[in-house]
Amino acid sequence: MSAGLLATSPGGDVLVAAIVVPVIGILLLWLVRPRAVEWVALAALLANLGVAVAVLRTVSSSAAPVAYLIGGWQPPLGLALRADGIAAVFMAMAATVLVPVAIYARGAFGAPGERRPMVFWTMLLAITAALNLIFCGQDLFNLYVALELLTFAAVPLVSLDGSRETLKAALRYLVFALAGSVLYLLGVAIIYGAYGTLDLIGLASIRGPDGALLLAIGVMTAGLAAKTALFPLHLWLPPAHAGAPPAASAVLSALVVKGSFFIALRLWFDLLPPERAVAGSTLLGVFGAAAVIIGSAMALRQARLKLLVAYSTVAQLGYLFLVFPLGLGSGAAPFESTAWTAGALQLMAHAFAKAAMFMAAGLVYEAIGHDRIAEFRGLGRIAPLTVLTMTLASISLMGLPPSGGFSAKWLMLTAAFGEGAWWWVLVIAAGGLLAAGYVFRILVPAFTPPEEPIARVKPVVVRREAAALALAVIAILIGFLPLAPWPLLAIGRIAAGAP
Amino acid sequence: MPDAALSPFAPLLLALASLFPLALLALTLAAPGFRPRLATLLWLAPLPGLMAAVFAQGAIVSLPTPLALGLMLDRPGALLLGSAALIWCAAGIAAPAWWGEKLRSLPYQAWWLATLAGSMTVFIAADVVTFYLAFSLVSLAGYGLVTRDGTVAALKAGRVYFALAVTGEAFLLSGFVLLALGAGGETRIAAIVAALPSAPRMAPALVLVLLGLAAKLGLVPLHLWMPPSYGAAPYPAAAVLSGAAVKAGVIGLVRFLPYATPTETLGIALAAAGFFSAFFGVAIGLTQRHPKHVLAYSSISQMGVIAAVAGLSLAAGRAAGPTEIAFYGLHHVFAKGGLFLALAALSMTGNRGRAALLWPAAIVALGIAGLPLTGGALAKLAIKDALGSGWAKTLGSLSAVASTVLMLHFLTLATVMRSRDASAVAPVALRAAWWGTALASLALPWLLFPSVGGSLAATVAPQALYELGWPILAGGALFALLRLWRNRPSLPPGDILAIIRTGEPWLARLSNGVAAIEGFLTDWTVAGAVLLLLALALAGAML
Amino acid sequence: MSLAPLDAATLYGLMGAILVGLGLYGVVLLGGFLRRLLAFNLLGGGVFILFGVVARRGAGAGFGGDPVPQALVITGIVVAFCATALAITLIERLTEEDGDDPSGGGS
Amino acid sequence: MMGLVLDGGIALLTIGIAAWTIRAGDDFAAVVGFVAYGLVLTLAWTRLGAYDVALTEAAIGGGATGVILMRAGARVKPAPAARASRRARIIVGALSAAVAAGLSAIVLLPPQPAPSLALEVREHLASTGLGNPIGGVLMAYRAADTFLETVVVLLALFGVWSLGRDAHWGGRPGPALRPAEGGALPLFARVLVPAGIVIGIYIVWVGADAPGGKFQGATLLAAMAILAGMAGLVQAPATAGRRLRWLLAAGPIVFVGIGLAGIPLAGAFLAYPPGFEKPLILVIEVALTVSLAAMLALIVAGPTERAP
Repeated sequence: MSAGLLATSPGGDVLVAAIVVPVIGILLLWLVRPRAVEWVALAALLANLGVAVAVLRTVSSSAAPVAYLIGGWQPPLGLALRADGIAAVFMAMAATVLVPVAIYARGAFGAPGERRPMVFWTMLLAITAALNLIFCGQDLFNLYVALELLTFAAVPLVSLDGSRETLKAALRYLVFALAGSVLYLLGVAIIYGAYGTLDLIGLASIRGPDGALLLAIGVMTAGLAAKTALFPLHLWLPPAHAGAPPAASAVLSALVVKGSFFIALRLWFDLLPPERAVAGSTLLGVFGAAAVIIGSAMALRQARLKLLVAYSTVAQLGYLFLVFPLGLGSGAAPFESTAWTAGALQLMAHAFAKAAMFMAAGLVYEAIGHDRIAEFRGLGRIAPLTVLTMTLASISLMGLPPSGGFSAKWLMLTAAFGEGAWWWVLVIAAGGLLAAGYVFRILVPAFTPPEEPIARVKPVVVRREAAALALAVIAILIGFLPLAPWPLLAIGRIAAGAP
Repeated sequence: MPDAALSPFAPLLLALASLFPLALLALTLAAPGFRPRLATLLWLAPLPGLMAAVFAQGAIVSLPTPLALGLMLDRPGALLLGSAALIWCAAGIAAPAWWGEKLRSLPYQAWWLATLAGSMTVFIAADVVTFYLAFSLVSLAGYGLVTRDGTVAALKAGRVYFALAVTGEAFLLSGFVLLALGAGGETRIAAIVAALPSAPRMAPALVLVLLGLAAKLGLVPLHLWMPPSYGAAPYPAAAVLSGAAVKAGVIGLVRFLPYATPTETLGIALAAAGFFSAFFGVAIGLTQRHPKHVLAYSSISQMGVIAAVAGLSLAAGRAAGPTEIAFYGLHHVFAKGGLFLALAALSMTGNRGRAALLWPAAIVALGIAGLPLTGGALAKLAIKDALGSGWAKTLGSLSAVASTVLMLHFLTLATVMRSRDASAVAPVALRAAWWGTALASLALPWLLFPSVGGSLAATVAPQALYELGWPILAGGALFALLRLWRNRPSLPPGDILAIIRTGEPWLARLSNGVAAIEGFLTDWTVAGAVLLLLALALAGAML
Repeated sequence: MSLAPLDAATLYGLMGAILVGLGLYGVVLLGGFLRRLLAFNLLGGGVFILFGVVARRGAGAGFGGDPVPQALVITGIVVAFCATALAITLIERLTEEDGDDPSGGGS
Repeated sequence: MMGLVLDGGIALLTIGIAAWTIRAGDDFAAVVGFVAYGLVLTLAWTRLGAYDVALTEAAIGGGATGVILMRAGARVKPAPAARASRRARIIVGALSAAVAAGLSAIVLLPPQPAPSLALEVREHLASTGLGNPIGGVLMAYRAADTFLETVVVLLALFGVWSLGRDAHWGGRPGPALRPAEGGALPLFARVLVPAGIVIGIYIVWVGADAPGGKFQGATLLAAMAILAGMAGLVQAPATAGRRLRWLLAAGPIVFVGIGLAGIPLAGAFLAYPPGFEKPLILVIEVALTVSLAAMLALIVAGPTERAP
């Protein structure tokens, strides 16, 4: 595979740091005194943010991907890390989400050193490492290990409360996700058997991919879709995301499901020549459209805030899958297409807005002791900052300007119109209307003055409100980026079938 | 105003028109101690907008990239911005008198200022994103004004309002994206409209935009929200919603139609829809029992006239169209907003001092129908050219007849409005706000008519007096006849809304159906089978 | 591309394919999470065998099989064990939580 | 030809046992079926010439997995025999068969020549100082996989612990067992455990040059620990214990430490300075074996069930 010749780039060590820093954090967590646990986690996440920013800066200033050969071994024998534009952007996004989540979660789980805080911080750092590896991993099996690490870290978060419902949700999640992993691994076996390499760049250079690659990608995508909870493979998501503690739900909904989605994105955009992807990508788009409509309609029905937000995730993930037909059908280089940027923006805007939303939902629960939407009247008086957070996050979720959600919607509509694909326009528009509907159901009672003073169970901690608000504000600020494809997102992409 | 005279502060003024209400909003959010003071100072908030309208015509503000947001002010924009600012100002004076202590609370101030910010910005937006932002802001924040009373009826009206607002926005957004795409990704409105004639898919883009604007203007059948909302909204809120907020739709007609290029089919279709609304609004308005609802139907009718004029101008490629529309809209701002303030004053007034409220109301109301020598007469004259001399002119005159009937119906209902307390007198601020607005509706069109190319001499010519006068007389006669019809039907506000509401159980069934599908699909075996199916289908699809 | 020779690799390859089919059938259709987990492990065994077949066919350079897929399988088996242990512990906890059936047939 | 018949027999037997495991009426029978499946699968692996994998399958895939499944089979009440509808069976059966058929087609139509990295592995093996090519892959070429896998095992252990009750956090896993007086098990354990430990260490040691290695050795060591625990010879340690935590962390710390030292000394993360490859790899293997043995034993022991 001479085409795959890579070299470690100057400054490539940061990629190693992206993996090693959170892992060292995990080891330290269990060795330091209980009182230091939260600080170790916070320090690791801050360091991770620094690393991610460094990667982003290197990629954007050199306009070239950062690569690293682990152990100095050249793929396909060895393993490489490689951060291209989109990987660098997503690493920075994830790292940025994680810090406010950590600030929010500090002290939320009882005394440090007890079961819940120890598990939470461990799993949070494990998710950090796994995501970083997923974003810059280049080897399909290496990605498999990262994917499993992600799942094993996510499942204990779901059942952190230890209640019967959450244990059951965690089990459903785990076993369904495992079924997805096995399908992915099956694809890995097929690919190695056919090409003797698992390296993405090496695989992309295969000319005229034959049946094996197509078959493998099909099977792997199905597995990844199960892990991403693409409708109708979402049976595990609402109970799991609604049952986990809010800080955990924030990470699960904002980041964890995006991990498997990202690998699917790599497979389709890096390995498949667009002309071979038409039928399959349309199929994914149809499932995504169903997710948008049915997920939103289900969100409209929910009586409890956390379930509503969880169903909103099902719907918002649906938009991500519209990237496949829109990005691969544009005729342009897929990752210079409008849809590619739209998808990336949607992923990021949803990450920030949804994390903020779940965190706000947790604060609401603490403030009034429940999350029944029908009894939200007067919430604005009790927790104004939290209601503000929900409002800002909602603006992005329903795609009003200025917000990341709006920019994503704008670009997605641009892509759909540009390809004359009116049916996707209808889906996007209908999804926006339904989203406005479910957001309306939360915000209206929250803004309506109460008939009698609403009982406050517990005062809300301003630090935690501020952490949630910060995320919502970022979701809004993304809306100020230009409404055009970002060159940054096209840096270092490898075109399938190209030499 | 020529550009040479443009003050260097003009762009700043323009930015302030939009930012000052937002700054006050931030202030009331952050500083509860300031709220009692702000309650009496709300009338100040639109003043930068007013000043911009007077002094900043021709100004441009463009923020540096990557923030591709921009502001600009032209003559039609200035007409609408200035009049809207004035009605906001008058309503801001009336609001403390109407709401009293309540106005010191955050929700009242926040919704008011947010709606105001959107209302000001929409007239000066230079690009589609800013326009959409302002349009959404004025629409969605308006929800808070509609439902301010918190009654069941208000919340119900609010739901309809919200549903149609977001539907309209969905149309508008799709249209904007298509427009921008046609202009090669350009988002500046001027560039988009310049590129329109040669743009592919111009017709669908404009249809989508017009549907979005129609929902705001209340063109039939997207008018459903307007009567219940104005009915439920407290008077000061109804004044700004009907006077200022609706004009977001008017500025849309001004901005996005390519008047320079005759566009027959679309223009005629728009005109037809407009005329239909103009007569439909009057017909249903006559069945209403509350003056607020009558005013709402009058708005539907008047916005129909504006849409008709826009359509005719578009069909004929008349470059003067936008200015005429804006001028007509300017009069409607004062007339409609003012009449809501009059109703507020009347409802707080017992037996004394009613005439001083009612007589101006009569003049302003008939001004809407074009009563000679009023500001309304000038508005009608401004659109005379657009209506031309054929069937459109006839329809225009007939709509004036219809408006006369409706306004007389309104006045009969308004005379009955009174406070239960026979000795009550409306607060002076409230009365002053109404009188001021009435004066503006009469006088300002006279002041501004020459600047939009009208000739004041022609307005008092016998020909003009005849053309404007006969519909009023005919309307009066018709109204007298109508009064003989004892058992006139009475329709609920929102007319066909009642029919649509009968579909609600069906909607519930649909929702239950979705839940049933969801229940089926989240079964383990079904989901597992789908997983296998997806794997096979994806693999198969690619082979 | 021609038909594979009938040798041990092909035989075990077909076995692996059938094991995958059986495992998928079990994971999807069986009620009760313990049984689904068993099926998952059967399925995993089949996938690993397919790796083994690939390794066998890639024999060369004096090795009885391509060492890379064999190494992948070793890693995979350990990961699968971890997954099974985690799931089993969850199932046991659920049993403990309530007397009745934790694996909640099918739902 | 004889070999082929044997292979066919093993394949048929494996499929039969798998089918039986799926169809088995009660959970415990299914678990027994699965353990048998692990055994025949081990045979298949030896027939495929993959002795390292066979060892791993026997130790972990069949062995350790079997133990926890047996434990669960004994604890978990059998699920009510909720048989899927006939229609569901037909549909899912057809879909699964289609997948199997697709895979069979791939198996029957391999690319020629079969792609392989064997040559590359051989080419660079000398520079790792190892004789076992699989050890070379796991500890040099794909060392990052192995490193992450260790983290995965550690995470799985923490995941298992996370399922204990709050009151038991930091306590000991499993029920308290008193050393049984007399009986066969303690005696058996007393004899077997030292032997097992010796064999386990041997497996790790030879792993550098012959089939074997840390995972297999660690599993055997873990099995000995479990056996000793079941016999009541040793107490499961308190999970809050500092020494235990250092024991668990030692392997990953040594691994990541040597890996990071590679950046200045050998030019890359997880690269070994020339001439020191084999000793460094052995140091990592030993440290990992100790930690992995502890991890695996504790995973099998389950969540904490006794207050600290």
